[in-house]
Amino acid sequence: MSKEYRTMNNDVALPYRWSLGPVWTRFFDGLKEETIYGTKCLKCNRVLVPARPFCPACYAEMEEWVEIGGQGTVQSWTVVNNSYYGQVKEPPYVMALIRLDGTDCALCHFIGGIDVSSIEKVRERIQVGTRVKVKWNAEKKASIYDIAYFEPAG
Amino acid sequence: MGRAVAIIGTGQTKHGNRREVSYPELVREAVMAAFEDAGITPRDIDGVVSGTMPSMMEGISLTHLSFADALCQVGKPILKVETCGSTGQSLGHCGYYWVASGMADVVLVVGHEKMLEGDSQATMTTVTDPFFHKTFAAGAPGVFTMQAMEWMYRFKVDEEKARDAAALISVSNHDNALDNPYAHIRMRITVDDVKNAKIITYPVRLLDVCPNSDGACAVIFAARGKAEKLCRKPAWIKGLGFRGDEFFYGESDKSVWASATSAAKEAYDMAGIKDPLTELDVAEIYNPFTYQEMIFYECFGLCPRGEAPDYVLKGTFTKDGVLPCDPSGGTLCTNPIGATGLIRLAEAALQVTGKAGDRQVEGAKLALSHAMGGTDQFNGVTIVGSEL
Amino acid sequence: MRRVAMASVAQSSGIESKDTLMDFTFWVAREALAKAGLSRDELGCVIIGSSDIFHSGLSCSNSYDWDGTGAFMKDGSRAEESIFAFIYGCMRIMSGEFDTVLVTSLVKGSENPDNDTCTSFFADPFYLRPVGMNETAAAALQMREYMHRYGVTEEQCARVVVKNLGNALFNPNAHVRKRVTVGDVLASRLVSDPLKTLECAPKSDGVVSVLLASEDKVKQFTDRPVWLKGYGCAVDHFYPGDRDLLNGTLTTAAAAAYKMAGITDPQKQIDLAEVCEPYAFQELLWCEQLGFCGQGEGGKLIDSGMTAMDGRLPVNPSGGVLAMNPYVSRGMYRIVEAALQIRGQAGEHQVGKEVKTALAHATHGFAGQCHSVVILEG
Amino acid sequence: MEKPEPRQLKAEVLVPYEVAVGRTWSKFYDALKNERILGTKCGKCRRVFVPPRTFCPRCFQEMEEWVEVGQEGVVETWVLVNMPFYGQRLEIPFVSAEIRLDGSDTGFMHRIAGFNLSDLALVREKVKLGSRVSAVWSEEKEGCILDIDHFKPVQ
Repeated sequence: MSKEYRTMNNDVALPYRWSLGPVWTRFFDGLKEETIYGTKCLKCNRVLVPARPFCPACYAEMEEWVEIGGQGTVQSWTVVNNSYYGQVKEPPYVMALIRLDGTDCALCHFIGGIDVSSIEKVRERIQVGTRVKVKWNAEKKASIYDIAYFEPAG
Repeated sequence: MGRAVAIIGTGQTKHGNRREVSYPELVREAVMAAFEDAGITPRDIDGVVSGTMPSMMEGISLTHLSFADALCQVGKPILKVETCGSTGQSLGHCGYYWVASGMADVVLVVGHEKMLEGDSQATMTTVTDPFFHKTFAAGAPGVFTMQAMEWMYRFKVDEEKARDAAALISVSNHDNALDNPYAHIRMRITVDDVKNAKIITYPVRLLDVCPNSDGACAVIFAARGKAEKLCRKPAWIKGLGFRGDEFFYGESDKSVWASATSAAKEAYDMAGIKDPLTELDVAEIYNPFTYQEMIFYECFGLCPRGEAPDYVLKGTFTKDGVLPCDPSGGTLCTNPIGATGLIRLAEAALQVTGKAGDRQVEGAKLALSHAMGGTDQFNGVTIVGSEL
Repeated sequence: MRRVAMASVAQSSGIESKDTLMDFTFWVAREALAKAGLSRDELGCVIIGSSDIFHSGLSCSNSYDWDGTGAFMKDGSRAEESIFAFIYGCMRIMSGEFDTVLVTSLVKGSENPDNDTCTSFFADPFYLRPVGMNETAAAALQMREYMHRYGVTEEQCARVVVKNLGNALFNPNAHVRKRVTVGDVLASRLVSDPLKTLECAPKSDGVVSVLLASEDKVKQFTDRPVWLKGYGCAVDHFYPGDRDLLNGTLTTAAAAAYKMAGITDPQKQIDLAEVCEPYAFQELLWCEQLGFCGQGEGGKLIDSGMTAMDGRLPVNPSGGVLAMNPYVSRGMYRIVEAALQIRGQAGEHQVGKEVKTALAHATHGFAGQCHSVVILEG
Repeated sequence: MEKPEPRQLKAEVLVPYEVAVGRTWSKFYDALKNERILGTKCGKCRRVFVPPRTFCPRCFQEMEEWVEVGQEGVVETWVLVNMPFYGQRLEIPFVSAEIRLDGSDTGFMHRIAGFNLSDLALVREKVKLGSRVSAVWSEEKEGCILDIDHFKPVQ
């Protein structure tokens, strides 16, 4: 035990099967084919990515599918440098909000293909407004990780 | 006393295995149905109460955050309320108090669960404490069985008679579910089917126990003044009550079950009900388990202690009996647990407004709805009526 | 609408407790009743503010929390966040069905995994969770946009830490009590650039209880009631990428609370605020959205000294969430601290000016997805 | 484009907690190591609680009086668990029971064992409501609930 007073471990572990539903199933199938799909709301005309079953603003079904190119602009970014239990990746790594061309929202993903050993080195390559492009994973599993990361486009 | 409050619309999903839709889509299905039923738009809502049984069931925490879009209530307050299996009733209670307080005129209340995404019995064990009880946790059927054994022993209920009555309860609930298009389990069964079904936790058999379901339910509450304007036939909230026993199962007497008895009494007192068996027209009792339904009859004053099996065998609680119980097929045939207690309330509201379709009890004016939660710890009751 | 008053309050320290969560809860709930001289038997009902499994390891935690909060055989319920619980308690009084409600919110951060682990479970399992979204990462993305769009500097954000931890030196319940300089903050370890360690709230224990009473009843318990005057809450879109992170729903929540309280000029009519700032820069951003300064002027606000303990509108004289962060109950701590200031009972961190109207704020979710605002008056 | 069959994503979630045992339950566990079962007594309602509690939930006051209770008791209710689920701590089949130990006023949850639990007829013969059982101690004790290995029927 790590504490100076008496404690007990209480590990909670459970298995899950989360339903993707038709829209997200198709979105992830698209990633497998190196295509990023968004959906367009016919009411407010916004294109959202990842694809959505319904428009979060208009509450209407989003039935029009749009193929999104793999390029976009960094809206915000952070170098994650702390560790926590269950973390998805060994720090340091870069997370970013990326506004893909032709969409009206930001996609959250990693930025890679750059030297992340120091914050200064990251700042040299990544800023708000930096153009980035998608880097696909060679091995694909129809998951968000089919996109390995985004990298500077220039 | 606060303002009078009514239910002006309800919506349910088709319950069952809904693996073809994502959790937010499931929630949206119920909410859309409720808006349609009430004839209002999402903009008319002042606030939302939302809840599941536990987050562990689906592995997503604070679901009011991830469902803000599915509820179509961005920019509004969304309160997350939960009390285990009784969540559905607790959600309704919060909706009632919110409107009665005068802080909101129209409140959307939503209960939801996608039980088939997780492991329900393993989830139930995370309700128990890690110090003493978790080691011996027996899942929900185990808890219900222990209570039934204690009840039979205490009131010297003949085991065979209780078995026959429990089987009859199962058959009549399954029959009723055939009339309910939203129900999960829809099949005709016989008393022999129940008595010969696989033993789960002795003496409880498979057909004595509810299924695991995916499903959601939405109920819209409105204040007097607004309710009559928005809805031709509102279901008025007449009484409500909620009680909880101690956390440790062994500290209270589950065969007489003070929390169930007092919760009903609180609701009866508020509604001015003195003889529930004759005054109530229909009851939607939370019945995940046949034997337990009989304990509820006794706690709710529908028959004397220890005599529920006799009343059941005389047909008191069947659809054409003195007090039809669970004309929807009840929890026994449909159990998306965070929604289940709210489905009971929605079904009661449908009954007193004459909107229950094939499961309608003719002329129902006053209905009881109920839910139970925890390791037999909590009970919540809401009574609705067709008259203010 | 019946009026609701806070009749008594009790709070635990934020420091790690060796008690079980059940016992830890009992001491505080009992203290709140004792201060009002009310026995549990006479109590109307109980509302619990506690998290489900991800902040306690217990599902349906109202089961375990029931005894310690004094709820045995009482009517009651549980909300998943402390201001939800507080306002639900108020509703029960306003409805006329109850005259007294004991609201208790509880959490033992010391028993839980990292805050980032817990908050990552807010994320959907398909998209945000796999890319590492949690409250800290969301806040870092938000801070970058804040600095970029409005030119707010890292030094200005650091000054929030200096102010709040400075205030916490006078709050015996605070978890983090140390004097720091802007230099210390900027030099502290990078957590998630641009956020530094000292700019991120700790993980604290904390149980807090409030006895609410109707207008008729409250006189029996105290001659210094604190009244609920306003309430507002608003939830934003779920995906951070769908939102303008600098233009969230706090404005909506505040507008609702101000309308209910009859406040038209918050800068003049609010004497003091307890704001939930788990990340230092958020105090500045929230102050803008609460109307304490113009949009993008949060940096200037901290520089002006207006929000200091001796300023015109003190913000977080208790030290705020940066000094003590019991995740689930932190919102009700803001309410209790604001109430103590109104009563003049905040002890060493009592502000010099007279406090008649105070604001309490709470937030949770990625980059402030859900905001609650409560206005209190003496 | 044709519509794909909606899929599911499978994953396990593990969340670790480290919870304080507290002084009351520490004392209870320590006593188990010495083959003693302790309870606390409420000064107001006079009920004896096993496991002990720091406070009485009904009277809402601290319980300061410790009492040692008997190692035998009466079965208040029981259940044969033959249903497996993820993360179950005991192997099925097992019998969970509420046992009212002599000198206490609450049901104490533990298991009844010591005979062939796969034989339902035998279980029904050995375990009855109102029958007496006694504690069987584990040889190795760690200060936990399984220091009492199980309760066995008293002949």
